[in-house]
Amino acid sequence: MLLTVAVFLPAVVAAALVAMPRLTGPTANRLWVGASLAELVLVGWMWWRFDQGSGAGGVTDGLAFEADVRWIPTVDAGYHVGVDGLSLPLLALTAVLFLAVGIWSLRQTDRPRLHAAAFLFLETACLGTFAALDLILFFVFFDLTIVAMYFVIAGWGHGNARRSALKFFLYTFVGSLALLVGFIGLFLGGETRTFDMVALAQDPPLADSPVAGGLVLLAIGIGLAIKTPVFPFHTWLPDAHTDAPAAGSAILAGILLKLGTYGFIRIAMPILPEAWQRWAMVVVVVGVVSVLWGALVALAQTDVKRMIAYTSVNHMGYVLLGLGAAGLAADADPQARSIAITGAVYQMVAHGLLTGALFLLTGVLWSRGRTYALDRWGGLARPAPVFAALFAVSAFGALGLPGFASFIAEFQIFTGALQAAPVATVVAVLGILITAGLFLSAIQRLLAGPTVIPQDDDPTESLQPAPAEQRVPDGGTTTLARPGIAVGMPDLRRSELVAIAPLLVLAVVLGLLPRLLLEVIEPAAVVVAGLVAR
Amino acid sequence: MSAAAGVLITLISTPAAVGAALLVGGRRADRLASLVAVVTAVLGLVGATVVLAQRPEASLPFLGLVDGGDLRFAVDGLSAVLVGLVATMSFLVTCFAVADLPHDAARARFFGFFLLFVAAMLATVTAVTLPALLIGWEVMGATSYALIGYRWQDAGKLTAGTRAFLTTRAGDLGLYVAAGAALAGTGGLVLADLPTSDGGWQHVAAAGILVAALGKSAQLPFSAWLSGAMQGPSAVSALLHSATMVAAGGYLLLRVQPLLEATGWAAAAAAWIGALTALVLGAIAVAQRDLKQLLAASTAAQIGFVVLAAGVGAVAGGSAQLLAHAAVKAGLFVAAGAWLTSLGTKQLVGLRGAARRHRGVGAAATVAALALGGIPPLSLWASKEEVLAGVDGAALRVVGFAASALSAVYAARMLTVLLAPPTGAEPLDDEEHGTRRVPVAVSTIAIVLAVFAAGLGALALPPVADSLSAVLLSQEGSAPALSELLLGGLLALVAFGATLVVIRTRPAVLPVLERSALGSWAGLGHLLSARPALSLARALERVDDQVIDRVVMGTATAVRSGAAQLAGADGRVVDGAVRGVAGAFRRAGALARRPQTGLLHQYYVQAAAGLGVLLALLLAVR
Amino acid sequence: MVDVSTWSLVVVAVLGVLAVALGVAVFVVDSMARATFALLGSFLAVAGILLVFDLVYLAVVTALMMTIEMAVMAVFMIMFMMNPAGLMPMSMVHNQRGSAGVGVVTFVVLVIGIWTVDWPPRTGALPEDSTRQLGEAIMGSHMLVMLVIGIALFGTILAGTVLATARGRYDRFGPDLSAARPSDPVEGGMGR
Amino acid sequence: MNGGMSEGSEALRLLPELVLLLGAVGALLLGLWTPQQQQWRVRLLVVIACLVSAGTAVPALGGPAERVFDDAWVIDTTTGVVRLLVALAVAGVALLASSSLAGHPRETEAYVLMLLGGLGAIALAAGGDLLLLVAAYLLASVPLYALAGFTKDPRGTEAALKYYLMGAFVAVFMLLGVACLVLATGTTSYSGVADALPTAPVALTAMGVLGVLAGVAFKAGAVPVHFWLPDVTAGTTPVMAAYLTTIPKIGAVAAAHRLLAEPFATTALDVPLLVAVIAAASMTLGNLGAFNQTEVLRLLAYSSISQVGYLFMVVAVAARSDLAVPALALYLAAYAVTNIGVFAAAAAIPDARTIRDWGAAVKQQRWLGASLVICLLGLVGTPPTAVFVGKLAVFSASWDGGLVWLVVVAAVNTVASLFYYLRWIAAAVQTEPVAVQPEHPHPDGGTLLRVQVLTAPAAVVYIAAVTSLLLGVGSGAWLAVALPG
Amino acid sequence: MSGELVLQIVLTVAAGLVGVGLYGALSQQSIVMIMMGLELALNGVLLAGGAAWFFLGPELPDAQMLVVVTLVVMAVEMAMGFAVTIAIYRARQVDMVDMATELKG
Repeated sequence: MLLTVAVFLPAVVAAALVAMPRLTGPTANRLWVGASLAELVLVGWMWWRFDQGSGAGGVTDGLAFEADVRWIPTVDAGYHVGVDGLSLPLLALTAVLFLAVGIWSLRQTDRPRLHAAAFLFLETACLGTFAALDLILFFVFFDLTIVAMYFVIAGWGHGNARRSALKFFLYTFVGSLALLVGFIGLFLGGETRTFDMVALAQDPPLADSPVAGGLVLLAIGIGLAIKTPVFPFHTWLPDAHTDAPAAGSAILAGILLKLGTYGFIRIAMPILPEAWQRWAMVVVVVGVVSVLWGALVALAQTDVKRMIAYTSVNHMGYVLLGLGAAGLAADADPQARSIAITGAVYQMVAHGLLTGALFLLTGVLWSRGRTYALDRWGGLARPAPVFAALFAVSAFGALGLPGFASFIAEFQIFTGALQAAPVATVVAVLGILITAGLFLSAIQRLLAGPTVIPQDDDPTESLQPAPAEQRVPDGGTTTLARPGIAVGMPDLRRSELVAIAPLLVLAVVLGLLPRLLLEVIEPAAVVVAGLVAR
Repeated sequence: MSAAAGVLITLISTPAAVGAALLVGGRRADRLASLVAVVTAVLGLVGATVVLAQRPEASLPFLGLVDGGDLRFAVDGLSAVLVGLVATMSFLVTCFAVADLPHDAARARFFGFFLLFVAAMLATVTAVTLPALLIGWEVMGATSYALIGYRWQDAGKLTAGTRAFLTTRAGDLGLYVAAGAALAGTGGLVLADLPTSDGGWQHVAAAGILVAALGKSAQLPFSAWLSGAMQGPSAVSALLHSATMVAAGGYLLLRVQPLLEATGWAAAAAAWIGALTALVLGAIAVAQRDLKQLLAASTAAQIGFVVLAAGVGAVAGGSAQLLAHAAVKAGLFVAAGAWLTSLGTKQLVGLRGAARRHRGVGAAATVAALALGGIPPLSLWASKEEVLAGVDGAALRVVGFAASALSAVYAARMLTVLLAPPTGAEPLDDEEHGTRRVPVAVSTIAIVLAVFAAGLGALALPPVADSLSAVLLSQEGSAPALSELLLGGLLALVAFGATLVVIRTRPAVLPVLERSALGSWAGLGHLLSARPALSLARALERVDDQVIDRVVMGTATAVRSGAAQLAGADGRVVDGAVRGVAGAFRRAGALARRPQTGLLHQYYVQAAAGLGVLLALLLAVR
Repeated sequence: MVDVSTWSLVVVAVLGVLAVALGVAVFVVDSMARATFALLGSFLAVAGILLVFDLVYLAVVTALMMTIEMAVMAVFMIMFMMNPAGLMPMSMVHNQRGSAGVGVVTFVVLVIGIWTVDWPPRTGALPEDSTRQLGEAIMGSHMLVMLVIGIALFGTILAGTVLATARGRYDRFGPDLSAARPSDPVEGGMGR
Repeated sequence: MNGGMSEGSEALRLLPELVLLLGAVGALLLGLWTPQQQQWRVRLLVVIACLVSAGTAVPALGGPAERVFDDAWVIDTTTGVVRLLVALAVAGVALLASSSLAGHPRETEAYVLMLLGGLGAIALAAGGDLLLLVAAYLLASVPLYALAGFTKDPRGTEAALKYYLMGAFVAVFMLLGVACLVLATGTTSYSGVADALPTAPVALTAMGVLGVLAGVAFKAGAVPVHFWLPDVTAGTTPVMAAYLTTIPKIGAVAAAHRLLAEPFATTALDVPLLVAVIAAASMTLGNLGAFNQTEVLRLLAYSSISQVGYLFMVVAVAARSDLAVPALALYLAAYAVTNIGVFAAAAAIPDARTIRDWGAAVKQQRWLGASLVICLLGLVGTPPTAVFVGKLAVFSASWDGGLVWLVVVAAVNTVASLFYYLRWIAAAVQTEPVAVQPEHPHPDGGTLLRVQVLTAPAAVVYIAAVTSLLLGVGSGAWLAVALPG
Repeated sequence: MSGELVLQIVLTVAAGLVGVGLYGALSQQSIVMIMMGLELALNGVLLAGGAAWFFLGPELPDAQMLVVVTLVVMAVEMAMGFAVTIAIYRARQVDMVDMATELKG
């Protein structure tokens, strides 16, 4: 019941927002933040009550806050939700990130009421996906995230938003249909004919039909791979991000991508263990290719937001590497595979926090200069030191520096995966070098050197009259910015800071005190490692 | 956890916490920063003394599921030496930095990163498990980036930091792999278990660690980043080249020496790489015209001896070399920094007679330089001989001696310039505006370091060496015989003298050397260029945008143009957006609507034909 | 299979040829009135064949219904439009070749089926009175079919009225049906 | 006679139909004495009749399947569902019509015809005899011809003409098919046909099956006898289009389902494959045809062709999967609600012919736009709308019946359908003001955007959207009603 | 004389009627002529129904009922055809299907 309340609370508030046309914008925004806070409290309470590290890790038993109501009896689909070590971190991530985005949007002036409603609705969809223990329920929420995100991009995006939104919708919709087909395969393949994930994981369907199992896994895999996204299904991502509003991008990268990887670990691995083992090497290879491809293509970008979008491909590649390696049961001991899975789950959280922060920071750029082009910005550390500091911190977090959550994730993925897939892992490790390079070069181009701020070439969206000459003369040792320069690039506002900084603080806390999260994840990872080895 | 363990944790975490606090404080904390940093450094000294006496072991929970997943730190013999060294050097360099930094500098940022850097090094040298090691190791790299790029406003400074970080991180990848290999081979992540790991994993681990250490220590082929690292403030160079960062690689190899030995090949590889680095970078050092560049190259060369020591199993000698080199190099960098602040240049041309202008610093620098050249009875002479005593193969020994002689050569080269009487026409202030004075504090620090540089020669004297070995808990190494010591010293003196003679008689040699490839670091910088990666990246981006995206969107160019035509014909197409896929679909859609002619008799024919086809299907497929 | 007298065969064959020939004539003659009568002839020929099959009632019904229907059709054509007397050459066709193709193909397919199928033997004997059988079916086993058909006829009347008549009760008696006498363009319509 | 059961009690089994018939007759009579502007009374009567009929249909749900009137009429789950849906759908369309028909001189007749057509649809579904099927075909067609041409304007009459001629044409095939089956089996009752088909000549059976299926396919609007649908939908009024594309389809699909489950299940021919091909062709052609449409009604017409394709997926596996009946119940209900909803949206703004105009006109009507979006997303199959659950069930059923390829085809088609639905969604939610294109003057000559939003259709859109969501979330409840146990 | 042969002949006649009827329905432009074609085709069905009763199953009334239903269909469709024709004639003064092509695409 508590979980149900937690899942639907944002949607209820969203409905209320829609139903009250007279609400002023600031009130709506505050309502959003209030609802997100309440949500965070609820999830925090669940975390508090969650029995950490007990014998039952979840997935097949020992699920907390479980609720199971029959929904469509003939196909045995139900409203079955619950929390375990896999879902709890992601639920918490969702609550945190939506709160941050809510704070970020406090100054939203473009149809704030609907804006808040769309995001709150999206929050329910995300929470629901993570909480779902029924394939159909999972799919329902999964699909709703697409719808909600479509409206967010189409309604509040910029640039060619409609086109990107359409591309996003179509692409991910294809994925969700493949997913649906796969789910039906699971339903029909099982002895008992049910959509219940727990039951299916206890008694995996299609165990003795490798071809059917492989095809079903293919369908599910494609569906999730598009959402994740991994190479070569990733091309919707940069477009969607480029034209999405900052808040939407933060959610898209921070939460929505996790739906895909979460699906792998929650559905594909426990329910199709035999097929997963058989095709684990393919998963590993896809993961490694995504790692390198994402990193290299990101390196070549000239647009900050696209660059960050591509690093998401890279980071999700690590997740896939870990999960794939966890399926190579013959080549590695359970311990290593558990560590790989733990790392993969940790990576989801870490990436959510850091990429969320990065996208919000690019939102700062957009709000100041209406462009993401790397060559139109420079030396921002002078006019906007706080921005620069946060950007640098996020970048170092994203490149996997120890002390940040991402290090915990990547370290575990690599160490866990090496035994099972040595060559692939060694190749994938290169990814962290390339990401390091690209983030450092971004820092260098954006923050250091002479200060450059985009000229206002769109008179309708004029910010402030820019000083005629904005470049600082090259060279020299001057540390003083020219006085007029800060006009075009005001530093972070309070609401922006309050939105972004907590994410980074969390990323650091989770990087230094990983037990907080690992206590929850590890038992579940052990269970999944055991299940997939069946 | 025992009290001593608590001290150990505090020792590592205090500078980290204080550093982080300073960073968060930003410019508001600038005023306090110096004081806080010095106090922290003093506390570090105290803490180091405690842990040296107690040798505690401490553990913090970190990763689960596996032995060694925790953050475990311990102080054994080897790390005790390093902890003492790091604490001392960081204290001295902190003091130097306080005196040397300009008044309006962003001190909080400087000392923040500086303290983080020190904390990372302390973590590195006391780490017992791989996660702990990797954390210290990588944070050190990142903070070195921030310190080198401390003056980010200047073009190129941050680039140098980036280069340093990327190069060392390229090496660090080895450590990640090694961690995986450790898990696979030993089922745990404890560093000391590595030699017992099974199968090929041992080799993987050794290779990974070797690469990581070479990268950090700027050994071949990773040396070039060290050149760029000179962009950082002098204090940074002083610390980075003495007790930290560069030393970390050598330290790590000494630490895992049993593993290297167990694999067979790794020890030999380390020995050879160390020796060759000493030789090549020594030659490069000779050819430099910039004092700091010279010192940088010499650092890599001197650490080469440490790596050599790790390769041949001379742990005691290697440790002694680390200690001695730290003192020598810190002293020299303090001197170089002082001159830079005072005279505004670090070019050798401009520094002519610098030792005479500021006598305190000059004296200290002279002593340190002599030590660097391996002139007996100063410190590096002794430690180098101890390392070389452990060398077995003749070829390796020859290379070692040659490298050793080269160090005398560059020391002589340096001293001829520094000690020459100033002409008054030296080009000064080519880098910054000199103050023309050296604070007393700086001179004092330089002199203290010079005393260490001279005194640590005692390390090589048999009784001291024995006790050092005891400290290190290792077997008595092959301590050099007295004859060897003397022979080595003689070689150094000869080389030193010969250099003086050559420079005096044929000064034209120097410009030739400077213009040679050696002057520009023998092209090592190109070795690890990012250019191929970048061009690959661009190519992939094109593939991504033009192939994958289009393939996925289901159209080739032809379809696109067809769609565009259709879209042109039909101006009301709401979404030119979906032109990609839409193109194909639109054509199919137009095709699908073609039967809908509006003419009934055509409907009739089509319906009849359709039914006929279905009938045929029904009869054909049974 | 039943045996049939040769006499019957001859009658069937002659009437059959006649039916088809008249059917063809429908689309060949150049007057609608003639076409109508050709069609009627075809129907009558079929009714004749039904007579041979002992389906007296159905034959009579067919003949009568079709006669009436064709008469209506003729009236209809005269009322409205259409070149009833063949005064002008009538060629209102399109896509003749395709249509002929469809017709021929259909015919051929059907004939192939007819002559290749292995026809089953007759089950049961002829009832004494086929009309009685039909009547019992209509009132008994197939009553529901007839009921539905009845409703369909009701619907047809209504639908036909809606489509074909331009004036409804509100035209005749006013919007609130208050007029005592209908206002028809031509006097004499029925009251309510 | 059916052992022991008297005619009277058998007639009582048909109470829902009787109520509808009485409603029709009563409404006609009432109309005769009702002033022109008071015809809402008739509407009320019709709606009440529908609701009563639906109410009386409920008790019969879930009972064992039984056959009355000498097996000519089957009362089982399918019949029950169709009774319920048709009655409610007719009521819905009557409500929908109240704005545009109010005060029309033939308003009464329209409602009566709607009732009769609904009766025909139920008869199609419940028929257990080929001849009853033909009779039901007549009953389900004839009133609709009049409804299609109800406005008697040029477009409407053309629609009626095409509808009628197509219907008459297909009726020939249908009767031909019945004749073939009679020749092959000697009987017309489903059970008799089922008994005789295994030994019947294959060629005759094939002709017969095809002919009969052509008839129901015509009523459903499936390929290859779908040609009437776009033209009729575009020619008639949105209200009538809603009726024509919803009510007969419910009956026809159920009839096809019964045909495949009962008489045609025993033949050696691969009838399921035939239906699967029809389904695949329908959904593909429907989606492609809708792709470039800018006219609201035409787009919806093609969309309804594609929806029939999905519905025929269940028909194909009617005899092969236990999931077929629930799937049919779910999808039919979902389709009826959603389809009426989208047509109601078109009816709400009668002046807006194109998507673009519609989007521009709905600017001031956020709720209408939002409800339409829900309905359209429903047609796409986005959860948690009803069609999603229906689609899920349909996909499961056809996979279960061995037609995996058809599931894949359907999935691909669903994606393709997204294009045109999204275009309308985009138009409905777009925020920037749209300049009315001068090159598209309204056919009436005046400038467009004399925006008038009719209340009754708008209300129907809201109801449909809410119902769609409720039915999606509460599909279990609906199934519990439709198939208890 | 074998009944089977007679049956086949009769059915061939019916097939001929259907074929000719279809030709007419497809080739004629006038609505009324199209209706005639369809009637002719149904005429064939009528014949086939009678033959089916006589040669295959005189025991059951089903085939007779088929003839009755066919007759009803003919009548109903004729009636509706006239109604539709009147309606479109009123609306547009045409009676040719080729002139009713406003709706297409």
